Amino acid sequence: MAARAAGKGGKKAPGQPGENPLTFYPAWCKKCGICIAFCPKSVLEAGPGGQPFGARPEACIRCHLCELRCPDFAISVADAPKEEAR
Amino acid sequence: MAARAAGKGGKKAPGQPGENPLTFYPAWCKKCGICIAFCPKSVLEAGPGGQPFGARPEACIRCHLCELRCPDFAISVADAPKEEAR
Amino acid sequence: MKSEIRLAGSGGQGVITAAVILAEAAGLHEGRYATQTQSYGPEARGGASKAEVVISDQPIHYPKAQKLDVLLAMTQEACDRYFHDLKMEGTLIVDADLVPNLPTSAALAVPITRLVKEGLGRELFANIAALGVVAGATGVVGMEALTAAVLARVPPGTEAANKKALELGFTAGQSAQADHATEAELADE
Amino acid sequence: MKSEIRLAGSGGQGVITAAVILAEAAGLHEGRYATQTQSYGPEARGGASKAEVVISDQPIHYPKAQKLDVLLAMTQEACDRYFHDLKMEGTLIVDADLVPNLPTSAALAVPITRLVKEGLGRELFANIAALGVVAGATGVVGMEALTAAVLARVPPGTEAANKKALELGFTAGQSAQADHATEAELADE
Amino acid sequence: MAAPVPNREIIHQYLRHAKKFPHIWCPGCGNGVVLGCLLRAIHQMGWTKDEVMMASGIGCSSRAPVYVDFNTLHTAHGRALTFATGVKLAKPKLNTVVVMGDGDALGIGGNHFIHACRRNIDITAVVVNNFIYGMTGGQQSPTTPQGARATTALWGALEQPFDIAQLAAAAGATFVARTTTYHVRELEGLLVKAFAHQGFSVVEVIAACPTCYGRRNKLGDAVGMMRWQKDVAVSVEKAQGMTAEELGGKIVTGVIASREAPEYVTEYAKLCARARELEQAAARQPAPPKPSPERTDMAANEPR
Amino acid sequence: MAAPVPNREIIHQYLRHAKKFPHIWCPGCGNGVVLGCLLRAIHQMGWTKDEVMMASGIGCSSRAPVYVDFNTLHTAHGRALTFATGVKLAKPKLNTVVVMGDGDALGIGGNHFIHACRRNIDITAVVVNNFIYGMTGGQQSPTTPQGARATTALWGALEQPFDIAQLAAAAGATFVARTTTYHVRELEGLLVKAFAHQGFSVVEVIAACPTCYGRRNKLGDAVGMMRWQKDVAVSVEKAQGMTAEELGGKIVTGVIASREAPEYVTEYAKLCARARELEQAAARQPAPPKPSPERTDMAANEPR
Amino acid sequence: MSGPRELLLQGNEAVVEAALAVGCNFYAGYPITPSTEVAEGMAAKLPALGGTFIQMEDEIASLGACLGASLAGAKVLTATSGPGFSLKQELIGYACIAEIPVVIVNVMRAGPSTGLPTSPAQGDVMQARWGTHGDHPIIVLTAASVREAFDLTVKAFNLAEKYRNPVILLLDEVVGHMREKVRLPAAEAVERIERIRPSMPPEWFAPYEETNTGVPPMAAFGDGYRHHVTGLTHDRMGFPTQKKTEILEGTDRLFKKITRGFREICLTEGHGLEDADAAIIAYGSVARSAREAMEVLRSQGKKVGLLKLQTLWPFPRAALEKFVGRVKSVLVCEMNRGQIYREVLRVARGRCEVRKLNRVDGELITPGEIAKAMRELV
Amino acid sequence: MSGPRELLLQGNEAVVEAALAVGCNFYAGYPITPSTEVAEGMAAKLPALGGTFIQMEDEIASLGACLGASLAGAKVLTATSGPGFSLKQELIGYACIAEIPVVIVNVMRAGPSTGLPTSPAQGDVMQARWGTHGDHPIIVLTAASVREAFDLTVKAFNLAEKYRNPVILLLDEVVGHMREKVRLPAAEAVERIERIRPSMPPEWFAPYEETNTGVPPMAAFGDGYRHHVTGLTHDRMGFPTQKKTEILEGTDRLFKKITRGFREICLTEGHGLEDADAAIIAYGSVARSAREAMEVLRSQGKKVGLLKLQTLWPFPRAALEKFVGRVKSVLVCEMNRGQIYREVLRVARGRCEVRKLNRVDGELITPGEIAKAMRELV
Ligand SMILES: Cc1ncc(C[n+]2csc(CCOP(=O)(O)OP(=O)(O)O)c2C)c(N)n1
Ligand SMILES: Cc1ncc(C[n+]2csc(CCOP(=O)(O)OP(=O)(O)O)c2C)c(N)n1
Ligand code: SF4
Ligand code: SF4
Ligand code: SF4
Ligand code: SF4
Ligand code: SF4
Ligand code: SF4
Ligand SMILES: [Mg+2]
Ligand SMILES: [Mg+2]
Repeated sequence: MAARAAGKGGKKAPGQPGENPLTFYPAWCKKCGICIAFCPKSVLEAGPGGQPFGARPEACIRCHLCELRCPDFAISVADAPKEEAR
Repeated sequence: MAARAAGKGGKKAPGQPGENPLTFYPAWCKKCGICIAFCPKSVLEAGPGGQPFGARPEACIRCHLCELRCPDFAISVADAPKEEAR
Repeated sequence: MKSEIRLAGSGGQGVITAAVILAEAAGLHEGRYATQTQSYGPEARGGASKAEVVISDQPIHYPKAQKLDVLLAMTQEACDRYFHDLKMEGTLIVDADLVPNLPTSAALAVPITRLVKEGLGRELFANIAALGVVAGATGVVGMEALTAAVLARVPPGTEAANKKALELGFTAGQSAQADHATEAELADE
Repeated sequence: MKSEIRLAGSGGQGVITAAVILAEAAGLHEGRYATQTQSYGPEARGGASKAEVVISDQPIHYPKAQKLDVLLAMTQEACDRYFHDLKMEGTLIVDADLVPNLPTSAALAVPITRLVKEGLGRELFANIAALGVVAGATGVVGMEALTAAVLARVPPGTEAANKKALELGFTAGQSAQADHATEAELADE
Repeated sequence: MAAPVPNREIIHQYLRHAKKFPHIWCPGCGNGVVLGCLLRAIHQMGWTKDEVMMASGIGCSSRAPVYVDFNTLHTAHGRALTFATGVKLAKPKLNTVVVMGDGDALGIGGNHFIHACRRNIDITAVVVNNFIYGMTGGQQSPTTPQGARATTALWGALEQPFDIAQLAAAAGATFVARTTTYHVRELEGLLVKAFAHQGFSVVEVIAACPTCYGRRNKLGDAVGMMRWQKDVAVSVEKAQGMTAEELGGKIVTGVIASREAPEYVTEYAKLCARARELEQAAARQPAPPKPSPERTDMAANEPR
Repeated sequence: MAAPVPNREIIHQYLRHAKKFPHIWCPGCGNGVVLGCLLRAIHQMGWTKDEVMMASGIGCSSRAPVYVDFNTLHTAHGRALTFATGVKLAKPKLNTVVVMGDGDALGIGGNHFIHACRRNIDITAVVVNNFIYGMTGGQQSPTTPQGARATTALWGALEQPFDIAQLAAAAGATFVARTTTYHVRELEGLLVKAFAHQGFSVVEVIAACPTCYGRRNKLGDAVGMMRWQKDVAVSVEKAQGMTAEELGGKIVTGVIASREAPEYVTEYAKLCARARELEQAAARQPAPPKPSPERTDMAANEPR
Repeated sequence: MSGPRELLLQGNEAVVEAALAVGCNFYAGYPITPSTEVAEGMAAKLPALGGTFIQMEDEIASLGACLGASLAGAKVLTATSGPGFSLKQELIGYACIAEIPVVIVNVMRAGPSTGLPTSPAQGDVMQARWGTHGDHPIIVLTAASVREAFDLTVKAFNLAEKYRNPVILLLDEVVGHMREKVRLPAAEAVERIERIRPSMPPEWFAPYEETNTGVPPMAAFGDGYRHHVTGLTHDRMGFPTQKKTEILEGTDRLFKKITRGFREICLTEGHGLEDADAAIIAYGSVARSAREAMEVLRSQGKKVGLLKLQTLWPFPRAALEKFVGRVKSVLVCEMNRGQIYREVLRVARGRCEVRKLNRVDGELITPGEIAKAMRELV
Repeated sequence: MSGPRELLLQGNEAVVEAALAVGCNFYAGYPITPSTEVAEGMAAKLPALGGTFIQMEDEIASLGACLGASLAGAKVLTATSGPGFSLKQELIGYACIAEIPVVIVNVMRAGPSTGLPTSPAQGDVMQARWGTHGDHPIIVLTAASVREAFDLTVKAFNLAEKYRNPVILLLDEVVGHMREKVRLPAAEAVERIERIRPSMPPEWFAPYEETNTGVPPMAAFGDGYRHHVTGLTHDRMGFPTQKKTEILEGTDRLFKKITRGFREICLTEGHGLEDADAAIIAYGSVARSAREAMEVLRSQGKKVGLLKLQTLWPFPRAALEKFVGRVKSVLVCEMNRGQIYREVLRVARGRCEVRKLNRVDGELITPGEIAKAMRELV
């Protein structure tokens, strides 16, 4: 419920190739900066109040590391659609 | 006190060469048989009620093992007098 | 005279430090009686934070604030939650930017955080500025005592900045009170 | 009828087992009431050991023996220590070899340990023989019940030896009692 | 490696998301990272939620169970493994995971920890090692490194810290692994291995407590602490070729110990079967004599 | 080797012989042997009786202090090391020796044991390991071998036993040794080494409990059990050349671990000196600001 | 274990027989004199019955394991004596707040501390009520005979399961160790109360909801009713709360559920109280001496009654109210320095003279001592 | 630390200041909210003073280390809260029987179990008296203000040393955490009582002999008076005994030494009791609310008095005796479900009406609540 609400507040990414694969749940994000600091492709940047956003979503390789390291379950990374996988 | 009393009850050995180097404190001895079983020279034997005594004191090499292994502080082995040492 | 003061905000805003300094100012530097308490809420770390100071010329028995003479609210939540504890004639002070919805027209809304940010370049001293506002607007404690108490507690090297923050607040508090008084007078007519 | 019996000796003599068997005999095999208690003395392992049995036709409240109907003492120490707890008309039974100093001429001195050693080659069953003596001398419990109780508890393979010990004791107990009765009669004259 | 389950799914499937979030942990706290990896690993195991029992003690890390939709048990400080032992024995089908802080597991709970290791009972213990007592505000823990500062060690800790993994192995744990919250994928993998292992498994996770440990010890904020984890980690394989000096200040990650040994619950079940057989055999024969009550003579010493 | 001090002297110099003897232990019990070796080793150290503090927990082995004319302290079950830590810190000049049973030290007292190891405080812990709870009449202990019987393990113990020496070393003890009561001379020598060592030292002594362990486990009486000790002992040196299989069922004796590391009491004294210096330095400067009370905000979580 | 059996049993052994008869299938413990026979009996008997016996590393761990097992659906027992009982105190509070059924037997020896490990005492009576921190509800029973040890063990389990509360059974060393001829009931004749399991669909399950008995149904872990258990003050869903209303609702219920059950929980046995001029109050083995003293006194024409307490906590005040206003005096006999005596004073409120007779030297009070003291009172 | 100082201090910090002022030189503890500031304060201050601070592995170890240090001659302190206090119970009994001075501070939070770790309560009052197994003597003090926390910490040390007994200081979370302007006395003005050391030659030393105060002199380990210390019941030489006479002699003395000191141990503060029609009894932070309520009521012409308890155990019965026979009613106000209330009932013996006012939701009782309840009683 809250998550869904959070999802609503987030910037949805449809998961299409080349599109922004990142969804943020700002209501849960605590602005720790981990996702930003360790993104191997420097995709993320801090917005106002430290809230991360995908500044260069096209560079995202969908490695999921930001998602896995986020302590607050506040990012979800969409995989490339099936047909594109590999 | 009790020890001394025990000593009195025991068979004193003057510590002279060849003489019986073993003193027993029967009041403390619990007749476990350890001293008898592990004497390297089979010096000891069980008397009535299991109380050990020096059956072959002349064979004693004053290794002290019976004394050290007695759980009840119930034997004392006299060393050979100084001049004899070594 | 007895004043019951509550300082409320969120975890990072330093309201507890502010409360301690306020109690030290009144208790140690003005020689009055002072107690300070705080409550540990169910909130997450970084969540709501509340501290109270009771200042009196007589020994203080019940140590907590009951009917508030002064409420300083640094967040909207704090304002909404505690406003009803204010006495009829009590003073509500809020950070104007952080508390957009005022429960009463009598509220003294001072842009405390913005003031220090603009005046000092950092939000860090907002709690000290808030103390200045309280002193300026209500006089529950004198500026001399407050300044001494602030300086005795802040880290070395930050004395000037803290003093500046305090003064910024004090001036803002005084004029807010004056404005309000004027308004009240006008209303009287 | 209520009998209070104390069995006392030293750690290895099995007086507690004997007491339990006695209580089982009276309680389970004769259908009377029985309680058995024992006390843990300050003594070293292998030191003094004491157990009590109360047998009655009525429910037993206070479970310990107070004034003894029967005292079995398997060491001199036990005899000396507990003799004064015996009722005037109570029976003192001692192991004749282990208790050289009798506190009363009324004592029944039976060489219990020697009996089993001679009769069975081992001291091991002295506690069972002692039970036999108690039964034979006092009749606080019947031989049938006692035999059944002994056989129900002893390790398999030792039944015959235990039974023999019991009987040796019983006979010795009977005749000791008879001798004493005779003596008493003579004294009467 | 397969793509990990996305948070979107994890949240809806496993979290008590409706009421309990955002969670209580500070910004950048390692506990959230560990929780995510735990859930992904459980997902990989294919366990249903009803089959999982997650227990904890008291501490920041021990708040984990409240957030997840399993059978969850928040016990007393240091005692999680004792409760978990009871749960597991009473209901062996429950996959039993225990989350503890370094203080909870090795401070007050150290004895239960080494005994669970020795007992080799099929439980997975996850020790979130942030080198500090987080929840009470930053006191020294049994893993605080020598010289590191805490509110009760203002001039630096004097004691040697426990090497949790080594201690677990010496106490008898049959699977022991360690990694950090930086190494999220390795962590997930090690958890899967630990879950799959029959016997007592320990996974030590080095995690950041920026609030109580990082700042005081100049390791920086959440980001700085995670960077530190990256820098000091050395894989078991690599460590084998390094000298003791080279390993100074490093943290060895990977599987530290792994061996097969009889598992307690299984062995106990066998014992029950044996006892029943013996009893049935005995029922066919005349009743054995009762144990001699004489034992109590012998045990007649006073102080116990 | 020099001739040992004869019992005659030991008795009069160290035993509370007038009232407390014969002691409470059963015939052939290993505790008496350990006590004798302890006294001889103390004698070798040249310590006066006033300089020795001997503490213990609860158990047969823990009765030792009552018999000896030192400062003696019979504490509660499992807690001896905690009391001893207090004694040592309050009076560092006291040579502090703690005698414990396997159950006392590693059962209920296991946590204090591993923490004392970690703390490396200058105390010698003598663990009399008879594989059983002797005083309470023969229940399983944390060192009861797998398969061995006890009144609470009628079909044999299921758990892995602790290897006390290994555990101590893994927990941080800086001197660890093991031998048996058969090896009386080695025992005395190891005790002397342990006493001389600066830091926490552990001497594990395999000892017979004929009453509660030997008989039930077919190791025979006192003599049989000592013979068994002789048979299963393998010196550390010899063990190095043996395979794991060859070592099965053996007991490795000798010095298991020995290293130098900062000792706690000494380090604490240094810390005091440092703190005083800093304070004096501070006194020369204006008073530093008080710590921010804000810390308490941060620690505002509930469960602690 | 089918028909009734006649046996010579120790009190401790009777606890074992009763536990098994009432369906206990989990024991975790740590040996300590004079309770060890309970552990040893369970160790010998549980495996063949498929139940679990485990010896834990200490008394704390023993209770922890019991609580875990109870949460997983087992019927659990642990036994200990003074020092171990002190160690268990923290987790007794956990069992109270999380409402976990568990029976804890404390075979009392003389304290404080190691004290006199093999001597009887009744020194842990107040501790059994107040030993853990914070207000908490507790049920404490005590037995005077081997048969009563059996019956009250059964009762303890039934109350624990019914009220979802720890129940403590205090034996004194005399009762724990004495052997007595006893007739045990047939298995079918043993009353067995099981905790109420939830019957609603899991989504509707509120593990700490108010019910008309005050006792919520209890789901076992793994049975599909996933829920949260904590030692923190919690709401009806089991989650931590700091809301004043939820705190009160939850903790009030803990006490009310016991209050509502007073009548069946508070067990006493009265003898000759109807026409008594003076009454003895006693429990445990001392009640045996008291009974004998009473009969002696009655045979001498003294109108003496006896109230034997089987429930110590909640204190069976109602039983006292029946006579404290009527008798001249009451003598409270205990093997401690006067613990229940304080309660009697409190309840009596000056309506009769209250005296005490105590023994604290590790010996059972004798009938003679009680009779002597009573003679001064009638 | 020389002249008097004026400070804004927390109750917990005042404990630290007082402990150091009275010469405490050893602290062993384990952190727990809301007591941790005591540990942290001692950790910060002891090293420079040459004293010992050590954080142990748990609360049991903390008390163990304190007892060892005390036996070696140190003046020792530990602090904890509910869960830790429960864990310490076993060793509190050890300290009682071995007569080891130690001060234990318990900053009370709401229980049972983990409960409400940051909320105030007074739920450990009965536990402080009865928490360990076996009859034992204990002294329990409680403070209502920061200054009183200071003074009663000093008192606690002095009583511990003088009577060779553990002394427990109960603070509630309000007093532990509140800051108050307080004037601390000059170091010289702080009374310091030290345990009596033996002065006889070592051969004559009997560590547990009877003396005219009942308190034997205490030798420190290592000072030449080699002796034996045990938790077993012991004779006057400190060696285990099972002789009835020695048992009684030893344990009776434990109680008598405290009884003889009643007058100086039992501290209370009376306000307006002389002419009171009704009295409030309260302690700790609740006494502050009570005082305020009393003044309000007095100002309204109601003759209300207040008895503030500073000593809870031994229960200061003498102070109550002075007015229970005279007032119409007494209201006992506590942040628990009525613990001292039971004692008041016991002491009152029906001589006046006894009512209770309790709050158990983690909030301090307010003056208004007390005033309202009292209005019904006067
Ligand atoms: C808190 C507590 N729990 C249990 C006991 C009972 N107890 C006394 S000694 C002992 C175990 C003794 O075993 P060990 O330490 O191996 O010593 P041993 O007698 O074998 O030398 C136990 C469980 C106790 N005294 N205190
Ligand atoms: C018996 C007891 N003692 C102490 C505490 C206080 N306490 C709560 S959490 C904690 C330590 C937490 O440290 P850790 O286990 O490392 O967890 P973290 O918070 O660091 O994740 C302590 C000491 C308690 N709740 N219970
Ligand atoms: S890692 Fe998570 S919590 Fe941290 S800033 Fe990124 S999204 Fe926010
Ligand atoms: S998925 Fe990988 S590349 Fe894409 S934003 Fe996250 S960390 Fe960067
Ligand atoms: S070893 Fe000692 S106790 Fe054993 S038989 Fe020999 S002398 Fe006696
Ligand atoms: S000293 Fe050696 S040789 Fe002599 S009797 Fe003793 S063991 Fe035998
Ligand atoms: S205090 Fe530390 S461990 Fe606790 S939530 Fe904050 S960062 Fe995490
Ligand atoms: S029971 Fe065992 S350890 Fe205890 S004294 Fe007897 S032989 Fe020694
Ligand atoms: Mg931690
Ligand atoms: Mg042992």
